[in-house]
Amino acid sequence: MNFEFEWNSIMFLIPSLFMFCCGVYGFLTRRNMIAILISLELMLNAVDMNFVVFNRFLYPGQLDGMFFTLFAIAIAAAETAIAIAIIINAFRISRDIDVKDLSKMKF
Amino acid sequence: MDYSQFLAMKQEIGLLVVFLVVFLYDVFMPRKGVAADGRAYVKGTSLVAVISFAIFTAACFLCPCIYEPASAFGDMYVTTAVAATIKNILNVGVLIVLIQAMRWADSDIQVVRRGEFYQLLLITLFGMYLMMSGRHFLLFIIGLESASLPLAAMVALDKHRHESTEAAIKYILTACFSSAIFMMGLSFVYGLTGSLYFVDIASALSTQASTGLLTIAIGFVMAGIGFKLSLVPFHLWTGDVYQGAPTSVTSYLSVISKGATAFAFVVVMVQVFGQFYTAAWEWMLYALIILTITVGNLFAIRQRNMKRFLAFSSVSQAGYIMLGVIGVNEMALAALIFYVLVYIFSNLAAFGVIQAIENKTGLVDMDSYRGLCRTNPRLSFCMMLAMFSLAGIPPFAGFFSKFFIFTGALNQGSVAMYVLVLIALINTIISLYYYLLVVKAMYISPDECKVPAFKSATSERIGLVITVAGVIFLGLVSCIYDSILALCGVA
Amino acid sequence: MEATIPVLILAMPLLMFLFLGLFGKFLSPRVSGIIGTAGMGVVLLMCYYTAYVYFFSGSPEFINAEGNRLQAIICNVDWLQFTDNLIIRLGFLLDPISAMMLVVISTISFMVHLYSNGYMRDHHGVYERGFQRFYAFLALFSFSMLGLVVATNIFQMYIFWELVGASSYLLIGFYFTKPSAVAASKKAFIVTRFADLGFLIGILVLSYYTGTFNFTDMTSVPVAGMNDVYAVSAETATGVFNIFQSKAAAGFMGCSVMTWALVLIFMGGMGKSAMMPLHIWLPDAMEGPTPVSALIHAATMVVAGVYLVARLFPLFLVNAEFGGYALDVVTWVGAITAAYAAMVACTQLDIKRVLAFSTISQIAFMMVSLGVSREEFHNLGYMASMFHLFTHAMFKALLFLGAGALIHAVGSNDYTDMHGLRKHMPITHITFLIGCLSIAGIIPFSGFFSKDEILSSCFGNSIFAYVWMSAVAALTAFYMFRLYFLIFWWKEHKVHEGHHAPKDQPWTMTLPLIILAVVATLCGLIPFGNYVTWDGHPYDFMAHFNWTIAGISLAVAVIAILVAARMYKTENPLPAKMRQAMPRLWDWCRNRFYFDELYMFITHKIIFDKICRPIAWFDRHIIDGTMDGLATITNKASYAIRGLQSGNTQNYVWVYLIGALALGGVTVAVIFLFC
Amino acid sequence: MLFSNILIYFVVIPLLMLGGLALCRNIKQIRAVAVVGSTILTGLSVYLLVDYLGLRAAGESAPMLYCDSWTWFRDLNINLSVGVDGVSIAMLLLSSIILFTGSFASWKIEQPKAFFLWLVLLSTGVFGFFISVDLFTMFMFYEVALIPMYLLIGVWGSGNKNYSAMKLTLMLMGGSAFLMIGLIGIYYQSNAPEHTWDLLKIAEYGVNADWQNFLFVVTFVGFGVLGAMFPFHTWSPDGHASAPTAVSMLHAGVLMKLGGYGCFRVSMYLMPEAANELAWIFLILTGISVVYGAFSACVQTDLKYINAYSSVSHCGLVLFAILMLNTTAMTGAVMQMLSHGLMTALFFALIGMIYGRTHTRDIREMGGLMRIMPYLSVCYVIAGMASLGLPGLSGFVAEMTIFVGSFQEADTFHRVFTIVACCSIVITAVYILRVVGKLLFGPVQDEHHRQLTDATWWERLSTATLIVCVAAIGCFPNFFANLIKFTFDGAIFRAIGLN
Repeated sequence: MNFEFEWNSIMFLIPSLFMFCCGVYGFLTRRNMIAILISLELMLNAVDMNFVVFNRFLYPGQLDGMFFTLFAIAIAAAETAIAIAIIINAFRISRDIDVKDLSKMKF
Repeated sequence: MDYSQFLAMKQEIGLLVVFLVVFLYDVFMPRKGVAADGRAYVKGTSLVAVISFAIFTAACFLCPCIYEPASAFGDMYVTTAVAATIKNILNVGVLIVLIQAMRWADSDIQVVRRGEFYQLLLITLFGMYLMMSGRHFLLFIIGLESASLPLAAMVALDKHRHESTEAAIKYILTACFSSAIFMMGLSFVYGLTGSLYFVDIASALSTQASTGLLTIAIGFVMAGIGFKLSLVPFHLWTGDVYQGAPTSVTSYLSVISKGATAFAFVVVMVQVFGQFYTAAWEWMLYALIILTITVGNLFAIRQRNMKRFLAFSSVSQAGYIMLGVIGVNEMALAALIFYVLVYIFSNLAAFGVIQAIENKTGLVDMDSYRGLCRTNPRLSFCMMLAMFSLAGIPPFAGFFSKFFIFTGALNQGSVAMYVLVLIALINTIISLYYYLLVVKAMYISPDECKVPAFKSATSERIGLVITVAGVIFLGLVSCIYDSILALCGVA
Repeated sequence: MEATIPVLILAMPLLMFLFLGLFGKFLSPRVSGIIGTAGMGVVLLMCYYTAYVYFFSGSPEFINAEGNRLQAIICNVDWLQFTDNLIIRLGFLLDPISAMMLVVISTISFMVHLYSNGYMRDHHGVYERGFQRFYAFLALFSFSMLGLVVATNIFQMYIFWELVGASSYLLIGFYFTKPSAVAASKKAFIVTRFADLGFLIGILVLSYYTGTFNFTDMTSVPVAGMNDVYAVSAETATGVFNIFQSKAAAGFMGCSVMTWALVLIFMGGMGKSAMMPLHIWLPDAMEGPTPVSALIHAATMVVAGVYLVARLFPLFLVNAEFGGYALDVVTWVGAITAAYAAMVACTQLDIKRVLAFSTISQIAFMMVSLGVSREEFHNLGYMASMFHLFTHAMFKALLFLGAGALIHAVGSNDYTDMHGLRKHMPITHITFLIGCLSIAGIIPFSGFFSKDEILSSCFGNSIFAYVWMSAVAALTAFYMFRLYFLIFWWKEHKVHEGHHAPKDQPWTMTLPLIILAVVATLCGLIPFGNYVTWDGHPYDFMAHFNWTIAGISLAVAVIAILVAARMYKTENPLPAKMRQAMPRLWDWCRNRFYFDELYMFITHKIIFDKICRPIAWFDRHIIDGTMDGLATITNKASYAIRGLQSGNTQNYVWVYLIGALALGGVTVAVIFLFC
Repeated sequence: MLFSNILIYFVVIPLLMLGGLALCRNIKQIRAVAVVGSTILTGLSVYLLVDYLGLRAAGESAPMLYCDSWTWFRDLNINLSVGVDGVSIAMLLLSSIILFTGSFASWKIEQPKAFFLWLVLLSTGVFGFFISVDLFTMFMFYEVALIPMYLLIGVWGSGNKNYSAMKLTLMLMGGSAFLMIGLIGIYYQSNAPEHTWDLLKIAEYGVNADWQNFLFVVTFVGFGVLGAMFPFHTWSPDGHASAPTAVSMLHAGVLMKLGGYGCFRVSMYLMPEAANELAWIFLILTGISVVYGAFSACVQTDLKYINAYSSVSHCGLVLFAILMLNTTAMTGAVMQMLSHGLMTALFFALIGMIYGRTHTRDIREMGGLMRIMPYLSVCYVIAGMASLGLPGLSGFVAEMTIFVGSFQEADTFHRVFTIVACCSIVITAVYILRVVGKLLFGPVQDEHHRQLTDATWWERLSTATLIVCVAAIGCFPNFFANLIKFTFDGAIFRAIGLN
């Protein structure tokens, strides 16, 4: 079976891919850890979008993608929560949330 | 909804019970103990955790019903005899980790937080259970995440230490990134097949030609799981996190998390991509194995911090474990399970010694181990056995596990596999080199030892005795491997 | 013949070696000397008995109805079985030459044992350190040499060949604190070892094609109706030749394989018998105690090469008959060596070295004699060679023991420290003179007869050989009498006056001299041809005696002696003038034609510096370096990729991302490109 | 029953010794355990030898006797199978004698308990290797024997010991990496009806012809590393130089024989066709080993280096002979193993004893030791004579058997290499006499050496035992040759028409 995107799905997939790439870009370039977390959210949301779009346009009869998305959102929230907690702890210790400064352990 | 299907998840439920016992005990017991900084804590949490988990472990071993294949939630959850065995094996490992961690958890700094340590640990174990038994990617993801997110908190448990926090941040950020990539891959798989059930994906894939997108998706999925296994190049967090995390957490991370993920990896690869498209993912894995073993070894050579050293050793060990996956046969699978079992014991023996010394003196440098055999001959003996076992020296268990995994891998009989095994074997020489470095530091260095002679705590001793016994007897007592192989043959 | 006595002949010296070697230090030197001598005396008697039985009993196992002497294997034990046919046996072969050698060895050995009782003490009668050890080694040597001559197969011979080499090594290096002695012993062993390599390869070739080690299978036919009794037969040797022809017709480098085998075996003989160019060890071997030189390096061991060729003589002969060069090689090597050694002997200062070169020259005579021996002259050369071996053993041992007495008395090897000793040491003087006359070939001393036979056989072969060898014989007479006059005449030495004046040595030393002098005088009269010929068929020498040749050689010898007398009897400037007349020749002779320097160059400059050192360097730096290099590369690689683990989370993620993309991407690319 | 088989005691006794040593409280007890244990082992191997010869004389014609098998890993078909033939018995005898003498040679070692523990563990591996006929078990014991080496050299060694110990261990492990892949390959590629590790069964059915060449090469290289085959020999000089006396003895005397034995027992025995086809490659390498080792030894100045290179040369001869693929040469190879084992052990024992007194191994700094320690010096001369192949001592018979056997291969290639190998007897003489001349003879170099004492009783016992053994082989070679020969005359080689 060839994987043919319908135009509609493409309309949504391109932004999601773009979002994902933006997220990756942000993740790789931003130095503030909060900003990195935001980029991460972008990536996860892009994934969510993908699932929803595939579900909606390709497999409209099921809800797998939708449910996955719901859980993914929850997971993303959990990730962020834990990450923020740790970042706060890091801030307490070193008064700094620049990711570049967290490179004491290397090689 | 038929709630009786929860009964299929006997081990998970048992684990939850243990969790609840620990949780409730820790929350509701009166705080009678007073820590050095004046904060109150509940006495006996460690003991409760260890004993309840020990009972659980023993029950799982003894109860025959858990080996029966069962499924729940419309086959999202499937358990088999093999999965039950793997879980039992992990339970044993966790039990040892818990015993070894008691001393640390009861220390003045940690005592007020130890409840969280046990709870988080049990939750991650629960996540791993789900990961291994999940036959639907949703359940798999939930398992994976609940196995990895609490770990970040555990890594950060030593919250006043900079390294601990740094490690936690590195871990959580890369873990999140990896899960994003993983889910991205999954979304493509979903888009291509229309299902997240393993079985359905496999059957859908078997009817369509391969596409670039699918290959990339498989790559992403592999990267996501490879992250947990710390396969190169997804391993970079490993060294830092192992080094920074509290040692008990590191030991947990290095054996349990790795063992569980390895099994999950087999399930995903074999069940989802196994029927079809073998060539692609096997070649990917082929490359990953070579990279993992080699790079892991190369990094391990130069490490002076014992935890970081073991981190890279565990990277390369992961490569060996993957040899059991690439073999794709029951013998290889049995070898993999056996390898994980032996690896748990060997690595925990090493971590047991490291913890004993760190708890006493705070030293984790290889240099401070110089001349250890003169001050602490027993500890150094345990360490040496662990190193020999990890290096695969007979008559210790590591030799057998390594031999069997190679035997399993070569079962396929292709030239490529011979080449792969040869590369792996040549790498064992490098690994032997760095394992011997530790032995050399302990036994051969003429220097005065920085670690004074001391008596380790009872819990540490128990842990070491168990692990050393395992290191010695797991291989020699053939029925262990035979029964694993028999199980895999059935499955 | 019963095997008891032959076995005892070998067992006695061996047991003595073990006894003296292990327990010698618990015995006093005197006792061990007596035990050693007495033991050797018993061996002597047994050897005489055996030889007597062999030659004179007339038993059918030793002599057949036609009067041909036979080869009898008295006993033979399997020692090491290689294949079904190739078996090393240790046995006792009795035939004319081995019986003769038993006599020679036991006689000289006994004399030396006796003599050493006196020699190995200082002037105050104090025994030298290691006296017991000395006797142990002598016993070991006697054992090995006896084993060598009675060998039933070529491998047994090789075994004892090596053993005599080792005992020679031990005895040369007896004074092991003296660096020169150590060096000499090492040199002797290594040079002969090198020759033995040829011998070994020769054995391998020979045994591979013939499928046997046994001498009797190669050179003799079994005598009908008798066990282990054989008669030498050219047919068997021809059979061997034919085997070679059929199995290895091609040959190698222009010579047939059989020739190669024989030449290689002869190479072993060249080493042991100090033929040029493998002679360099023998002069140095004089570092050993003089009795040892007499026993090993004059009378017995050094003739082993001659004995070896004689042992395999039928093969050599057949080879020569069919156009092989093996026997010619023997002749040429012998002839060149004889002349060379004689020339060198004329210029040496050290009396033992003169004797050593004389030994080389005389052994070369024997070689030449074997080499020129041909069927058409009734193989006179073979008989002559054996005869000369016999007489030479006696008179050369006599000369060496005499030299030993002189050295012991004077305390130096150098004749310049001697001069004019005839009055101080009359017994030594007379016996030495007898030795000199004998070697010079003056009638009626033994040397005359044997040398005359050699020259006769040379004459039979070619006039050139005859002239050449006669010239060498003249030189022999000259240098021996040069030595004699320089020691006993020339001028009176001042040092020799007073309390420490040299005098005749105790009876233990003079008695052997006298006995040997008597033997050396008389043994020429033995009708040797009746006893020892190549095929056992008696040969009446006197019937073929050529008076012309005898006369000429006698005349030549006398002239040479007169020349020597003129030059050296009294102090005169003639020798110096001669030296100045031929400076180049004199230098070369004096320096032994620079052979030692050549060997030094080859061993040190080429083998050590150009082979060993580079190999050792190669091993340490290239091979070992490669292994170390692998380790270094691993380490370097480890260092090189450490940047991957930069500690920066974002870098980790970068790597992760690239890895994940590459994993899929590369696979896609590969599939796209190749599938 | 496990314990009804005599062979199993070769492993059980060392294990009991390990237990006994662990309980020891003082040096006397340790020595007692070591001496009693190794004496029992020696006695056992002598008994086995006699009993074996009796059985053979009674007409037993099975390739291996005392065979027994106990299931270990059922599904992988791994058994604890034991069985011996003449070759293994010779090796067992050698090992036990060297363990016995080694115990005496380390009479005064520091930290005796740990030392003997490791030493006995090492010999457990050695004995286990020689009695096994199951590839897995064999390999396991093989590796058991290797690793104690690291600590024995590292802790008790001298000189550049860290480097040497590491190099030795890694190189040998490198060898065993090749070996492992070879053994697993044999397991899968044998023509036996089911996958098996059993040597005899694999030999009976043969190995898949397509795979033989590959498997032959890897196993031969794997064992060849331990057999010090050029160019994988460089662990040997450094390793031996740094090792303590008893370890050098055991290592050069026994462990290097594991290589030769393995080459024969696994590579040649199981894959004769490949051996026939590829022997030439290794013949070249081993031929180089023989002369190369000898030449290298000529210019060394460290006693142990000299001996190590000489071992390279002699062990090269072992492999060289094995590759000739005929009964005589292979018999010679085993005799050379015996001979080299004993005489090199003797050498190392003596070097250790001399070093213990003079504290130097540099021959330039010593001289005239014959006057100072006559007993040791005489023993050294005897060892040297054995090494350069003096008749009456073991070296001669072994080398001659090899040369005669090799010369039976009539083509030019074999001839040339045989002659090259023969040349080693001259070079050997050169370096042996060089050492003897410099070290023992000549004037005393260092006046301090004059105060040194000669051998003590345990040193005398140790060296005398070895000398007696060397002389026994040298004087009664046929006894040993017949013991060994049967294996090579055995049915397997004949069946494929190689013999």
